[in-house]
Amino acid sequence: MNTKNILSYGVFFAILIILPFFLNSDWVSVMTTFLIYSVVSLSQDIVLGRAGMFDMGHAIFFGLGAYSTAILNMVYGWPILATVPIAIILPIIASILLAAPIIHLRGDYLLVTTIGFNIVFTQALKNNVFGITGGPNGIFGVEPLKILGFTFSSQLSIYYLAFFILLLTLVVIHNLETSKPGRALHYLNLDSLASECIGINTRFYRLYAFGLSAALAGLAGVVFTLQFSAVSPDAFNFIQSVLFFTIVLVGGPSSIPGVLLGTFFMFVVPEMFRQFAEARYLVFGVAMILIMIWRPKGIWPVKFGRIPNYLTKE
Amino acid sequence: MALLELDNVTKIFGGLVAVDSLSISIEKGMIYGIIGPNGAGKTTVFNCITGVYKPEKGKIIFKGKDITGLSPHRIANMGITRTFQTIRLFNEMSVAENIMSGRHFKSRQKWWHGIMHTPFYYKDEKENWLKVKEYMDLFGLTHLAKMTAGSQPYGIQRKIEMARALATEPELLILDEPAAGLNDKERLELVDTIKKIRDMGVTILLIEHNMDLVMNITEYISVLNFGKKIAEGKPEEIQNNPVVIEAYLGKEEEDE
Amino acid sequence: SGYIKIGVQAPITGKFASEGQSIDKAVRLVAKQVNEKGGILGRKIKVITCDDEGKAVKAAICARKLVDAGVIAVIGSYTSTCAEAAEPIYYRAGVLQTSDGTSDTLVKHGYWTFFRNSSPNSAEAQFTAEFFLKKQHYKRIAVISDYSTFSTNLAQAVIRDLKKMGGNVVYYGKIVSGSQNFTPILTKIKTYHPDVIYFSGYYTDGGLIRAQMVQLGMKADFVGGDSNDNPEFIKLAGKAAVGAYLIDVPLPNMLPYPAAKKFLKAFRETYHENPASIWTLFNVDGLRVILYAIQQTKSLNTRKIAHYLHYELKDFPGITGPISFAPNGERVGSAYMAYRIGPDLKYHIVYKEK
Amino acid sequence: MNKEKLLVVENLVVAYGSIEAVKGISFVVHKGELVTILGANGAGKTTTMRTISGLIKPKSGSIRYKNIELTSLPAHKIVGLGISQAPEGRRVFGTLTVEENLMLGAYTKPKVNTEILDWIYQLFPRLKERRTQLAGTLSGGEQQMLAIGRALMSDPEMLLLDEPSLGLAPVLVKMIFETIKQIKENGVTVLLVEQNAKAALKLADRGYVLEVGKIVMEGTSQELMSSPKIQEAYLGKKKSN
Amino acid sequence: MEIFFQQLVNGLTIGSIYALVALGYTMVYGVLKLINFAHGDLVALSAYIGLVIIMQLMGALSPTVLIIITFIATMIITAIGGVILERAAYRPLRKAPRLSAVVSALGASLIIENGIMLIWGPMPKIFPASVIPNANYSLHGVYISLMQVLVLIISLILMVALYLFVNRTKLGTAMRACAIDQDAARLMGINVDKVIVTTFVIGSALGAVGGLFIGMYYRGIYFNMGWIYGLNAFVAAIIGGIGNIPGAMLGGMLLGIFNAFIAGYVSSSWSLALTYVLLIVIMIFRPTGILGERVAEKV
Ligand SMILES: Nc1ncnc2c1ncn2[C@@H]1O[C@H](COP(=O)(O)OP(=O)(O)OP(=O)(O)O)[C@@H](O)[C@H]1O
Ligand SMILES: Nc1ncnc2c1ncn2[C@@H]1O[C@H](COP(=O)(O)OP(=O)(O)OP(=O)(O)O)[C@@H](O)[C@H]1O
Ligand SMILES: [Mg+2]
Ligand SMILES: [Mg+2]
Repeated sequence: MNTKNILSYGVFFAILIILPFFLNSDWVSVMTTFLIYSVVSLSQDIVLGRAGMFDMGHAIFFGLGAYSTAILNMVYGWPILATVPIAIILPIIASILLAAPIIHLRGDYLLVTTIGFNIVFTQALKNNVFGITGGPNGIFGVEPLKILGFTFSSQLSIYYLAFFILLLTLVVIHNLETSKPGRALHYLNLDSLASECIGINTRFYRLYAFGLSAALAGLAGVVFTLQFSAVSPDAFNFIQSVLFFTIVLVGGPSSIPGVLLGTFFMFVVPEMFRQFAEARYLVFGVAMILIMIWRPKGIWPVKFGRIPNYLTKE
Repeated sequence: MALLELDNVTKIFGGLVAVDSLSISIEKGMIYGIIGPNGAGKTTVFNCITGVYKPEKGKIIFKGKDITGLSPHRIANMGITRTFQTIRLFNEMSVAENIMSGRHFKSRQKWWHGIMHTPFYYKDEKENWLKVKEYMDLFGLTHLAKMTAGSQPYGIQRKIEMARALATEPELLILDEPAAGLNDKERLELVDTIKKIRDMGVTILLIEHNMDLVMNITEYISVLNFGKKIAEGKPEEIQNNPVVIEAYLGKEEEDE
Repeated sequence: SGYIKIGVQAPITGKFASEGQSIDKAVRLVAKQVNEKGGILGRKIKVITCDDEGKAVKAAICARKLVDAGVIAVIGSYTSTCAEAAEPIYYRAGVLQTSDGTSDTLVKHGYWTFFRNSSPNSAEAQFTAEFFLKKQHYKRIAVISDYSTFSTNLAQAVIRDLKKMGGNVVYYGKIVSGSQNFTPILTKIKTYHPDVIYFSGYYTDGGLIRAQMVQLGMKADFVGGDSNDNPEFIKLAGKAAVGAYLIDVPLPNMLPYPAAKKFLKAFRETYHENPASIWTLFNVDGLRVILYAIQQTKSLNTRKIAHYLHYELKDFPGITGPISFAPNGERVGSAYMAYRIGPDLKYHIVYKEK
Repeated sequence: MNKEKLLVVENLVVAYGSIEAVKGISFVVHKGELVTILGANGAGKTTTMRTISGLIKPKSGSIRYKNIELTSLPAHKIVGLGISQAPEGRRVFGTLTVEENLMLGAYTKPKVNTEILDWIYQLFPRLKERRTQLAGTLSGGEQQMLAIGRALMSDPEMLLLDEPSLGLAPVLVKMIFETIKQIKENGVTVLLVEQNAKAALKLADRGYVLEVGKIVMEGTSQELMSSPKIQEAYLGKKKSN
Repeated sequence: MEIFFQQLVNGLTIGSIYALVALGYTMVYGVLKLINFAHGDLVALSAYIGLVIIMQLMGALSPTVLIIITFIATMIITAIGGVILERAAYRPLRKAPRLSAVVSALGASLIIENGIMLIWGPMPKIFPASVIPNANYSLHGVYISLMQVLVLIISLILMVALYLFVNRTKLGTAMRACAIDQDAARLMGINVDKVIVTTFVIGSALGAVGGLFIGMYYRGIYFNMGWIYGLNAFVAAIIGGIGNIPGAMLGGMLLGIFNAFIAGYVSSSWSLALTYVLLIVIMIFRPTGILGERVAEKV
């Protein structure tokens, strides 16, 4: 990262830290969800933007994380903190099991299959599988997180919790971006056969992308459950997956600032125009089209070629 | 023992026998040429060797190991890398990143380095980028390091592709029509480059339609037609082989 | 000093917008009436509305918002799902909540802050079972619900009560609301030879189910739960509507209580329209009873108010009938009726609770 | 000689975004002539060809064909005027059969001329053999034959060939050049872009040399072939020769 | 046994509607490689348009004439809608990355859906009972209505006609050429814009027929029903092999029948989920759908 980057991230974080003091609680809650959705979108971007797989079922992993925490807490009485590892591991396992048989599918075929998974997932939640998902209603009244005697029950504390998770996610994605696995995802995305032929195990890295993104989405799910003390199937249906999918494309695939902007545009901006009720979605549709025409590669497209300086110096 | 051995390899598409019981044997350190009319099955042979296609019959032995039907990345990791008849670069990425892709297997980073960076990561990362620099210097690409590969002219793209292949440090480098689309001057440069690579100890297997180049650098040639080998031998022998002239070279016209 | 703040959590936009807006209007009307008479305990009422769009997640956001705004009581929400999603948040903040949601689960959590202002599913289920077995003497009963909380809970309650009374439920299945093509499930139900199909979902699906039953040549009766009570049901079913039964509380204009007539008049004068449905009036009662309790206890302490409502309030004269609460916040008593749609496409009362 | 000017290109500038690939070139092709454009990789040859066919719109300059301005016409109308192109990289329709590809070549004609089809099958018997094979599975050389054959199906007055010998076996290269000669003798005007400068010049009446978007030399084939600069840069001959 | 045939009839009716809608997806996908997510909403819109026309003309015309006029007018108006959609939302993105057009399609879908809601309101609209032929036949206990017969026959005729058009006419071949390589198609003298517009016209008009069938057969129409029909039809197109016209027909019919038999013989609560399980299984074993061709990429 160069100094300009560090500076702009510094300003961004500073704004997020002081923001709640300038907002009413309504908006703190919106911004908390923004932070959570940013994490989910960044994780979606690993699969969609970086590895180039058209996953339109990402809400599954988000939902699995959220439901794991809610079920373990409400049905089995686990403290929230203890549910976190499960809420990360379960989505990873699910993502690998689901992705393994379909990972070779070409773009759009993968897209429908993942939509299919998502629909099966929400249907299963609604049918109250194993009698633990709470049916169409979901699960209400999940306890707050307690760490070392501190209880995350106020809106403000959950905001900072979400902020912390976003920071963590950004670190992970930065590390991914600048490492061998991260590059491998870009290679296999741009030309899978060429990647294979220079020795990249494309199957492994595709599953890797799914696993990593499911882990982050699952973690975001935990915070989501904490924010609302509730989970319900509709928060993880395929329309939500469409939202995350769109966020990445509108913002700019593989671009961290792009995805953050995308989340802001697709989630926070509509909240600003609430008073226009349903008409806002119409305007919003127009805006989506115009943005794509204006910036076909997203609002803030990715730039490749960030290579060490010693390569270009003689 | 030969470095690479094809033993009765057969590849069939639908009803079409694209490669028909082909056996060839390539010694370490040589530049081996495969020529033949269009559609003779040359690229298909390459695809079988590199694992892109799985042959219906026959065995492919590399350094004494049977590699038939292995997936392409495993074969690449054993030391066989190729270029493509139609260039396949990571167009949107920079020249340096393209070559870095060749370092994938040699880099010893593990999966968790994509999540967490350790001191080893920094060491490994630097080592590999410096390797990339070596290859860029070798092909005269250093000044283009940050440029987008896809916007480079054809000749440069061929070089990038070759640098990428070489960055995997292969024992066997397979080139599919490396001179296609190059003019005569660029072709002479290519000959030098290929010889340089051979001198680094890399065995080279190539397909080429340009006879000047083929006759100039290969040490041994197999000629394919309809998937079958119709002749093999040293370049001079091939040049005068009436079967090859008939099927492939065409009758020589009196040239100035 | 200052206002007494009352929250409205309702679907102002979305599928149930008309219901939500009607509730909001009614609450504001009551507040205006009270304020014109000088308010309560010397303070004026201020209404704060939050749109939950009928979505659970938005409901949770609304709940936090209203709590932060300092309301002492919330009217809402219209749907059981939204009411339930918001319940724990009001409970933790000690804010009173009164909702017309009919799902039985609403009173199962033991939250002292919650009061149901309508009749619960269980009452409707009880009535339905009696109607089926005592009046109609159905021998083979098929039940369909959709996936909503409300509908599944109602269907399950009906099945439970039927079984309790020795009824024979031969089939229970779910449909996806809005999917329009119900012939496959109906064809399957046909093989069970039921005398009746009971549907606990909404009229938009109920009307089509009735029409498709007739198209498939099914002779069984059709009985719809309260959400089928809508004029559009008849339009959707067309001629097939004739002979269908509906079970619901009375229509607003059928309410026999004087307070009801007075309120309906005021509503029409203010807004030049009728309340969207009886559910608006239930919520008005919820509000009135809370305001009454404030006055009686002379306190804004929600614990005191709740205690009063639970244990001291008896047969308050509501516009939807007398109101008392059980210790779990359940409204005591109900007023369900069964209607049959005649060849004139009008409702005819065929059975009433005594 | 006072031949009719068939195609006149004047001050043509073509840019991709902000990068000018062709920087103001002018040249003429007379009726019945075979003109070749030589140039290193990236010189702008393909760009020029695509602009003539209307696939790219130029930034400025004009292209007139029989005194009709082409730069304002859409690509499909240009084919109708009698200009057809076998593009670089073949661009055959992979999931259509060989024969369907050829039929599409005659799209602008109300009816397929079977004589032309027979002639093409005569030129390239391999295509006849593979008539029902999907074009995408043909070998490189076979696809090149198909691309040329397809371009000929519209019975063009002017044929644009962009590197037709690319990737072809020597015997086929000879054959393709032979065919080009035949096509020319049939009265078709040909504009040929080639890396194989020697072969191209042998065939051509005149030639232009393009370097980084500019024409740096022009003349008859003889003139160009004997120019030392051309010999060094394109024919791979050492200076000392 | 009659239950079996009854379910078959049930499945074929809804299946042919899916198929009609699926054709719109498949054709646009075939040519532009674009999943036109707004297609389902266009279908919903067509049902509303049809309703407006019927309400305007009802009583003034005999039922047969009324129905014919409604069909023709709705098809034309919807086709115009499709053309506008192409112009405004997709043409400017012709050269953009493929997924950008998908976002544009999702945006267009939002516009149409919410536009319908703003104009006609969120409550369902209902087709009048009097215009729809209400005859009902029973064959050995299998009930079939005149409307079902019409849906089946008209759908089949339209689909066969479309198949012949695409495979037997020059414009049809041009369509397939555009699907592969637009620049190369231009070099053949094909007016690519015209071909694409034609695709949208045909796809939207067929979708309009589907939309009218929904309205006339099921009577109630909703502003957001486009999603459900769109998704099902899209799945049908994929099952059949997207881009492939007989595939879309087959996929639609299969999906309808499968839905009916699952709801009838297995469990209605799981029928939606099982439909997608079927889709996933087909994708795993036939990655390009049942009739989708597997073209090996030549290296
Ligand atoms: N995936 C495939 N499916 C069907 N046929 C194929 C496939 N790949 C190649 N073929 C056929 O196999 C034959 C050999 O093709 P190949 O590409 O190996 O030829 P080649 O010798 O490399 O020719 P060229 O010099 O023109 O590149 C050709 O006839 C081709 O049509
Ligand atoms: N689509 C494009 N976008 C951006 N730049 C391009 C594009 N196509 C070509 N260029 C650039 O324009 C210049 C001219 O390219 P052109 O393809 O016309 O060259 P050429 O003479 O045909 O070369 P070759 O012999 O390699 O085919 C090159 O520098 C190339 O990189
Ligand atoms: Mg080849
Ligand atoms: Mg070129």
